[in-house]
Amino acid sequence: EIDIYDIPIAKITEEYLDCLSRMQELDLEVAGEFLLLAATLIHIKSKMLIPAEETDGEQADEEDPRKELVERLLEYKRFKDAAMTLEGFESRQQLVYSRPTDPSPSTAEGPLEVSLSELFRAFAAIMQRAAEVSPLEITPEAISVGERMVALLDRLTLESPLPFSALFDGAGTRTLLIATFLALLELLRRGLVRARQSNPEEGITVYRVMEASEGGDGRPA
Amino acid sequence: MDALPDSNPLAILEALLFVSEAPMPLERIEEVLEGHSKAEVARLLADWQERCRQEDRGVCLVEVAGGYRLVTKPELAPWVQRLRGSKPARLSKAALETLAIIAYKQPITKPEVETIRGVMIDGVLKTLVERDLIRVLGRKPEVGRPMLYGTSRAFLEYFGFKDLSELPTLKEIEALAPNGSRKEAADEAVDEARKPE
Amino acid sequence: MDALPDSNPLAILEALLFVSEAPMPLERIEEVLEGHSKAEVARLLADWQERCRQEDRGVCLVEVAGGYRLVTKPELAPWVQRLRGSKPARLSKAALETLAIIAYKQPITKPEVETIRGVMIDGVLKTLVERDLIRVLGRKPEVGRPMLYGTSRAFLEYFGFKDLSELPTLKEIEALAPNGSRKEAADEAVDEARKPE
Repeated sequence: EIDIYDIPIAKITEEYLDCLSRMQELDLEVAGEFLLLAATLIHIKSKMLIPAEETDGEQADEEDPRKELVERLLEYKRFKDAAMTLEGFESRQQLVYSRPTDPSPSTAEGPLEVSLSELFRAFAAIMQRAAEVSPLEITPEAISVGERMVALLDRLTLESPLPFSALFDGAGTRTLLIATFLALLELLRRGLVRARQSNPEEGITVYRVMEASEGGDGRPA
Repeated sequence: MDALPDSNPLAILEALLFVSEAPMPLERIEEVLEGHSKAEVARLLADWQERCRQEDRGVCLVEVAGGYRLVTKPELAPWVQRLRGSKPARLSKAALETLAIIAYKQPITKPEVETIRGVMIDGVLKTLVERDLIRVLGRKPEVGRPMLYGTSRAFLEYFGFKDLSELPTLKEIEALAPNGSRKEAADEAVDEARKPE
Repeated sequence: MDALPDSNPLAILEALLFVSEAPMPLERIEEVLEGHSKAEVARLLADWQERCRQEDRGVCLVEVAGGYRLVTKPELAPWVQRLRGSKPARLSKAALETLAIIAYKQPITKPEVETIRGVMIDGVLKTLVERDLIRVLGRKPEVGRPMLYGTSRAFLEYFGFKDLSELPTLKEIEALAPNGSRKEAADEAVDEARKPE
């Protein structure tokens, strides 16, 4: 809690050293935050102590080093406030209890429900049990699906809608076809493009969803 | 689906909500109830909600994470806690801050969160993944292809949101924050500092 | 125990029965409810049982081995089954572990997975194939030509991966997975500290 426009260097240094000495007792994260802040403050102070070059009139354009810190601190404060708001929701929600879940996994036919972190945990458990498992090898991706996504989007921005088959024009190799298809799936998943088939006899058309348009069918005007 | 015997729809609704492990979307209720329009199901739910207000009822119907679920009434929490012998664990300040940043800036990578918080978040991230409050959304197409994180359905349930749009905006939060005047004060100070001497 | 605010005992009873994981013995209810004699609690339970008979209620209170519990009414079973039938299925621990091994070590044969897990996996493998999460990639050119398994496209779609390179690496999992050993955590911290700014 200090006025950043009048940085008391002695006080900060004192607290900095004090903080270092008490590191072990302190919550490390809190200490880390303080150290970072203190270091930044001292950095700013040192910048301000160096006389600015006397270039007539241009001084005003120069960024006040404190401004960046203010902005960073303000952004951080926004999320600190948001965290407090979440905490409020947490307290409210912790007053209500739902039915305990059945721990036995069901063998139901319904849609699968597994979270990625469950998969992580399963794998981490395995890795701990079987230390002899050799390190994994993951084949690097030869053709970037990301690149294909960008290409598809670019193309659909220029001409939309396009017949599904037209998206694969120029994709000569099998891997390129697959990458293009995966890219299309990903775009669909992210809601950036849509696919439509009015009846089973007709082909599928793919069109771009315009980010700006709301609720419309996304066709560019 | 086979035709099922006639039963009071309110009773069916209660049975369904009672056994459902996750919040039930309206569409799902409609599907299982069959023969009732969406509007009718909505009316049944409202009717149920009304009955739960009676003071001899211990549970109520809430809308959360895209569906409906039965929960105990908040004012009965002390009794439930006495039964359970404990209060539910709360998230740490660090976890809440990290979660807030992820919630508002998703999809976001670990280094990006760390830049805002000014500290490393490895431990916190573990906790959040372990509790399923965040999930991996993919990878950022940049050097190192870092993983992108976002909030999960469990996040909505944990905080009691119907969907992400129920998160108050940062603007609203700023307006509500007790020391919300800080920002203005800082802005003023910047202006002040800029004034020619 | 601390004194708790006044609430309708019937409401408290419902909340307790609702959250209880196992049948609640009369003594336990009496203990949590506090201030009510056993006879009074028995009367409350009878009262509750009476209310549940109303045809707009979907659950009823039954006395089973060891105590009281809420269950859905028997005549509503067809509806509950209909809900259950389309209820999201979760993978068992065995299935998850097998899936994780196949995802990371593909192409891999059944005996190889069994060596890692230390158990036979026939049943689990069948489930995963039925669920379309894994598929046969071919046969390993060795004695017996065992089938090689790998993950399917449905697997990628299910977890929202573009391709296998998006799967978190072993290192990333170790960093995220809880209860990683102390040593790994320490190594991680060192690695982080060494990173250039």
